Amino acid sequence: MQFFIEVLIGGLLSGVMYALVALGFVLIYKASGVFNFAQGAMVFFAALTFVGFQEVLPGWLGLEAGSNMVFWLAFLLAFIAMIVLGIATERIVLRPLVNQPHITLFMATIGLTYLVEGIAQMVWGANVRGLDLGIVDEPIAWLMDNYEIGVSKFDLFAAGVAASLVALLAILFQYTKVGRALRAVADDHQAALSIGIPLQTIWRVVWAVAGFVALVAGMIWGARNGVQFALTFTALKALPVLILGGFTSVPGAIVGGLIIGASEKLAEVYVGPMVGGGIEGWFPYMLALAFLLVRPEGLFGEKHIDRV
Amino acid sequence: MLYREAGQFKASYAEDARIFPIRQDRIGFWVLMLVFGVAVPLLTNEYWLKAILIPVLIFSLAALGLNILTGYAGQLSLGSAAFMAVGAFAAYNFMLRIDGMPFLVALVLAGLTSAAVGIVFGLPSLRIKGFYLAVATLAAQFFIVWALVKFPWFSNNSSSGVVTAQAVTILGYTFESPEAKYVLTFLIVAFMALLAKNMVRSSTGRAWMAVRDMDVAAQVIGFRLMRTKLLAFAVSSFYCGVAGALYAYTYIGTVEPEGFNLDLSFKILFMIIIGGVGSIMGSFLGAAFIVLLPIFLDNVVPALFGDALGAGFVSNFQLIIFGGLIIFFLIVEPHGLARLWQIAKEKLRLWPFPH
Amino acid sequence: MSDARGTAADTASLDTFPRLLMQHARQRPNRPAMREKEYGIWQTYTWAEVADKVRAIAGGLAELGFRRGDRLAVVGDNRPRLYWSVAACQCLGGIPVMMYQDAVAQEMAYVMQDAEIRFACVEDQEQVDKMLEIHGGLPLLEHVIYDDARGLRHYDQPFLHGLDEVLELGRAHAGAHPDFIDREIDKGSPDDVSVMLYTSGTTGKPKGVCQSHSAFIAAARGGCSFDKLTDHDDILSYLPMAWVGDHLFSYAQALVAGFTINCPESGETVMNDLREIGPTYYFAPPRVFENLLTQVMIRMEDASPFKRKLFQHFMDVAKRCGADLLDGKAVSGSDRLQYWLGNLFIYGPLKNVLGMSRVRVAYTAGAAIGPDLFRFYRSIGINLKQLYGQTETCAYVCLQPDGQIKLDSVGTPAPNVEVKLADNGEILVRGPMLLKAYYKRPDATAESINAEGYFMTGDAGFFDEDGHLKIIDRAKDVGKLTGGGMFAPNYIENKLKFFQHIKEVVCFGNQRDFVTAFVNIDLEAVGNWAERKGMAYAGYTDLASQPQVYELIRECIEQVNADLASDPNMSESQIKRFLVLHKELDADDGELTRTRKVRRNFVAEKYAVLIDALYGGKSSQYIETQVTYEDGRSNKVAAELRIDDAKTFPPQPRKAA
Amino acid sequence: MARKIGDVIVDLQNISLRFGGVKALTDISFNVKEHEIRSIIGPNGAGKSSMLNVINGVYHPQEGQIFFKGQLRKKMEPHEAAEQGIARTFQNIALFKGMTVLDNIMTGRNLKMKCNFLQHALYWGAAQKEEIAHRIKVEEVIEFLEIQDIRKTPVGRLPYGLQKRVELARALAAEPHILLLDEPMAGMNVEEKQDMCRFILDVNDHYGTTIVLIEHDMGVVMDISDRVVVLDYGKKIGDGEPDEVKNNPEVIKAYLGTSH
Repeated sequence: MQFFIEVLIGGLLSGVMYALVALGFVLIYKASGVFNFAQGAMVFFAALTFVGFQEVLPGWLGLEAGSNMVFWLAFLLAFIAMIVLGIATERIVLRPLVNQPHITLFMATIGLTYLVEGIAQMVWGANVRGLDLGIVDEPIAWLMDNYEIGVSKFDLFAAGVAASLVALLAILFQYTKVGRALRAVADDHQAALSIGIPLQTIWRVVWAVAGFVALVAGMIWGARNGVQFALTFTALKALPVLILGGFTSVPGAIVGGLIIGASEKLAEVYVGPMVGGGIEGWFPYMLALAFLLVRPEGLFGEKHIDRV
Repeated sequence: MLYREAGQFKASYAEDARIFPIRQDRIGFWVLMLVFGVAVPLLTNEYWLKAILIPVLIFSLAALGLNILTGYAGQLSLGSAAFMAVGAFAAYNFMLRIDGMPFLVALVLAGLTSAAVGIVFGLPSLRIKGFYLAVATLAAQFFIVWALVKFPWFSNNSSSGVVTAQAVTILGYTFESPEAKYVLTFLIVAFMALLAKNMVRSSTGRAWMAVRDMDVAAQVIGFRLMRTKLLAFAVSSFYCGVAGALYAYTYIGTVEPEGFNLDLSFKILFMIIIGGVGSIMGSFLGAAFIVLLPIFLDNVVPALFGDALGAGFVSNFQLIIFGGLIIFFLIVEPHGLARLWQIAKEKLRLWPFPH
Repeated sequence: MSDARGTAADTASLDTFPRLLMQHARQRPNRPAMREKEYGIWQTYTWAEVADKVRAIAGGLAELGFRRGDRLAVVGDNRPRLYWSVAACQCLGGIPVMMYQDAVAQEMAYVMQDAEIRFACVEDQEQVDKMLEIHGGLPLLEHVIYDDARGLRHYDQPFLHGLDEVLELGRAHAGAHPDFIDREIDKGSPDDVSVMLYTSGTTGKPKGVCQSHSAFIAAARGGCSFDKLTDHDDILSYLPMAWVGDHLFSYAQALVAGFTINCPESGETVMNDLREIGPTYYFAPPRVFENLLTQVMIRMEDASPFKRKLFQHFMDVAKRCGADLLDGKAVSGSDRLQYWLGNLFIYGPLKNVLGMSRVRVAYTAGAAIGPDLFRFYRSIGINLKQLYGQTETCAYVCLQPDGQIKLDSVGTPAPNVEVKLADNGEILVRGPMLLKAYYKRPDATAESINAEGYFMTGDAGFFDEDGHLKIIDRAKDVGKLTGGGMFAPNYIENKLKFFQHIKEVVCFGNQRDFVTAFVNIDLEAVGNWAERKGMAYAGYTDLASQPQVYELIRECIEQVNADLASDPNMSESQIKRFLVLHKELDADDGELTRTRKVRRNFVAEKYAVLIDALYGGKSSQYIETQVTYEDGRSNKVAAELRIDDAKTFPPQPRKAA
Repeated sequence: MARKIGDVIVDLQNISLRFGGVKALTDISFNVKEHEIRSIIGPNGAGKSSMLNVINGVYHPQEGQIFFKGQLRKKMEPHEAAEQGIARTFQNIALFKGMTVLDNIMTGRNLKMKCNFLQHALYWGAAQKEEIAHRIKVEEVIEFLEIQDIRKTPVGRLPYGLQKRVELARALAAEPHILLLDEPMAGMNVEEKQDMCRFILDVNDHYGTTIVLIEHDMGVVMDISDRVVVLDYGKKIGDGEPDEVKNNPEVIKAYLGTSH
């Protein structure tokens, strides 16, 4: 029983991290109807940029490596880099393709994935780096002692960060002008345009925010598994989450993430052995797929009828 | 400019519906066939055949498969490589487990196996569209590769699923030399390209395109969505499957499931985007382009910048070029090289007039 | 398409068209006799099929009561089935009477009365409606047969028959009397009238010209041997069947040589169909060649600078040596090379786009053709030649022999044709191709054929040093200026019409002290010119009144004046004043003939007020005119026309060219 | 032979259609007789298109029954409707943009084509014979609608009016018993409208096709229809011969209320 709970919690916590990446997708999709396959690449880019700066800054500014100063500076620079990336994407990729079929934009973001990966590695090199956030990945003693349930501090921390980020975004959407504009855009581009909402500005903002989310996700994932090319696969993790949750729903992303995370871990533990393990690579997809057949629009997505 | 169409009138619908209605095109086509079917194997060296021409042909076939599904039937797939894998391993097992299995039959069976799998993974397309479907096809990509690794039976219990293709023998003749393998590949690919062209220029192809362009209208004039889409998945997977089998048997010889990863699927997608979505010819152009580009870069980049930049540089540079090109083509010429050729041809036909 | 040239049909002994047809059906049953662009492809009919259909139609006509000597009105575009009914009619010893399909009902009524028509074979609903409109006034008209049933399903008049119905009748008839048709064909004699063509004469009512089989066959044979036409040639039949030229080229010559005639899908698609068929033998009136050239130039103007340069360069090369190469004259090696390149990059493609890649012989006639125009086509290697003839001579008097082409002559007398000049310069001709008579007009016949049996063409001209005939003008139009100088309006008008911006000109000057002109601008050419200049205009009338346009026209006129000044007999007929008409001269308003010749006197009367203004020295004149549209509706156009002066030049001796 | 109107061929009884909460059609009954030209008119959003979509199975009404040629029709898919001989055109043109005019029209023949994809792949033989046989039919339609000169043009390049004509051609190629036309003249100039009217009448006259027509241009409707049904906000407010309808007070009210 403990074991089950342990796995479940572990799954849910990693699910939170999927949700974190999925969030990036949802933001961009809501605002610009683009299914941004490059989100994973952005995560990789962000993390790499962050550690990259962490490495070079001391040299440049004569600061003591690993100091908070360096950390926050690197964070800031990485954030700026993400903003630049976001704006550049909007300008170079989205604007020329506006009003193209979604599928075209989707393929464009696949191209973008390659582009971003290439740039990231060309700038910072391809070798794996560690990333230390100062939280050790060890079970929480108290839980361990009293309930014999192993829950990693790190996971808990990650979950915390994710949760607060979601809260932050929720506030942003609810109470800021940009947020309201963004929701308007998400509802209906034309209408939004007609009431004078500057679509392109909105897009830039959104891509920047998505970049920020990617940065946070990247740092956490990076701290967990090391900053390496594999980070780009976080995107592949996030896709089934989106199918479950629906592309247009922030809560959907969260719930979807949790479901996927949990079910994946459970499946790995309980089903995996029967088929030789390593099933989390595809299990989420199968789950999502099965789900699609029942409810094509996802948990929280809204249904639409084609008028003819 | 080179076209002389005056006097090439059509006195029957058969003439009017030819693949190449213009005489000059027919001539050009047969010249190409002779060059690549006869001259090339006689004149080029082993490197060219093994490292460039054979892969180009095989990827053209795979791209053709994806193009049927995505370009003609409008269903985006990110799992082409997986279907190649199915083909490769199916062929291997048919050859392995059935004595005296003729290669060509094994090839067809491989294609059919892949087609069957394709239909299964095509089922979601009845409920979902666009990138939902694309994501669904990722499931195929991951699941199939995983399954091939996990179940030793597929690879006859070899470690990590690596298999070595048996010798290719047809009517007692064994295809060993690169020349022989090239010619075999060439003939098969050419033949299948012809079949594909025939399908897309008759009712089957029109059904696919109708569903692609406007599925509601397609239904209303009597096309059955399910049948049409699943057929597209089946045929597409068949082509990818055969391509996979050839990949194993006439190209690299030793294959492992991991070789057919998502990256390869993307490469094939890039081939049709750059070559031309919805164009048989585009599949070939795209494949040639994507195969040649890295080789080109490998040779040119160091020559330009010296080795100072390190090996990593070139590969990253490749990523950037690939990504950049995709975006470029999607923005500038969504119908790829094939369309560029078409435009050039129109200009030649109207020469010296601009329009 | 095999390029192997077939042999000229062995038809020497055959002296009527039905016999020729049947001979071809025996000799080359499976070669294509006719093609028609229909349902997206070129439906092909072999000689055997054609003969069979013709027999059937003939049978059907007989069944309906068509008798030897009856006349069958034929109205419509160039449709195989109409050509067949012509042949069918001849099989029965009847006389086909071709009428212009764009004629309005009343015009047709006149002809049908004059020719005492009992049977009419028409193309479609449009023509049927005309027939119904005039039917009441034509007691003789018994049967109207239509080819295309579209829209006629609810027409239940008993005298209407679908051609298919007639074919069926014919098949039945053939069952009853198997050898009837053959016997009828045997009864035919070469001196029978084979066809009646109405001359849309520039004066008076049209006259029916009766031509015998022997006349047309003689003319056709002469032409075929002259240009070595064989049964492997292709011609595009797109000019009105009622026009003598079409009857000679698309009917008589086709039946003599056994080549293939190709009928376009419709009037709008002619250019495209021309391009598809790529005829080896082509006829077009000058204006068609002119329009083509205008098209070429306009399209080239949008081409990239590089292409334009290339085009210009090789066009100069062609000007320099193209014509000579065509005439087999000596040309320097470098020029040959350049021309070869030009052919690769420009002429070849150009001919291809125009659909003339395969043209072996091309003719133009009906009006004088501009030297530049003529030179252009010859220089790019199209063997364009001129001929001269009238309805009364089966369009067969003079032909330009290969290799001896002169820009301003119509060539030497054709085989078996005698040509001589009357004292007043009028051209007289004699030969087997002369008309039998004007139908029911012995007076007119007598007037036009003199005692020695020469036909008086009414054209004025002279032979040049090499015995090439040169036409100046209609004999009766040649007048005198009060100054005594000779005034040949057409001569001047043609010179002007050769400018791409000028469509039509009418000059006045007979018994006047100087020459003046009405000008019609070419809406398309000038329109383009205006667009490039960024001028806004609303329709023809507005554009015609623009001062810039007047400038443009003035320049043309002054060039012509300079040219005239250099010709001793013409220097006095330089144009002093002109105006640009507010409407296009139009056949529907009676200002032009159906063949687009100007009805000089009619125009003079209609626009008398303008002429007075021209000579009265006014600088502008108000005018109001009735305009009739194709669909018969009509409307008033009014305008205040500007009148301008043009610079004239002192006479000067022609400089040695 | 003058066209004579036959018995009821389509009979809709108490049809109601909802999208979620939205009521598109409420308790509508009307019928179509063989060979007639039947018009549906009404202000925008009156549910005219939904009506057609119900007839050819794109939408499935929650309530009501449809009798087709006498027998009750259970829920059926659009392609089944097509098999029953119902063809249609759409309000906003639904041509296959990626194909030529010819191919678009050829798709109209698909139900009559019997070859399978393997025969197509091999082409020479059965498939080619079939293609040609149907090409001949299609060419007749092309001639009928006078679009010969655009045969090989990709439909995307055509002006709006011609696209509408091509769409009609595609529907005709199926040789339908019933032809549903959704605003065939919307956005056309006077000339194009005249042509389209002529074609519609010709079709009805020449092939005896039953035609159900949605059109805004009252003049046209009153001229060419045998009977007219008027919808307003998903309800039927008038039905009958043009003249009756014209003088129906409710109809007048509805129309005065809108910009028609």
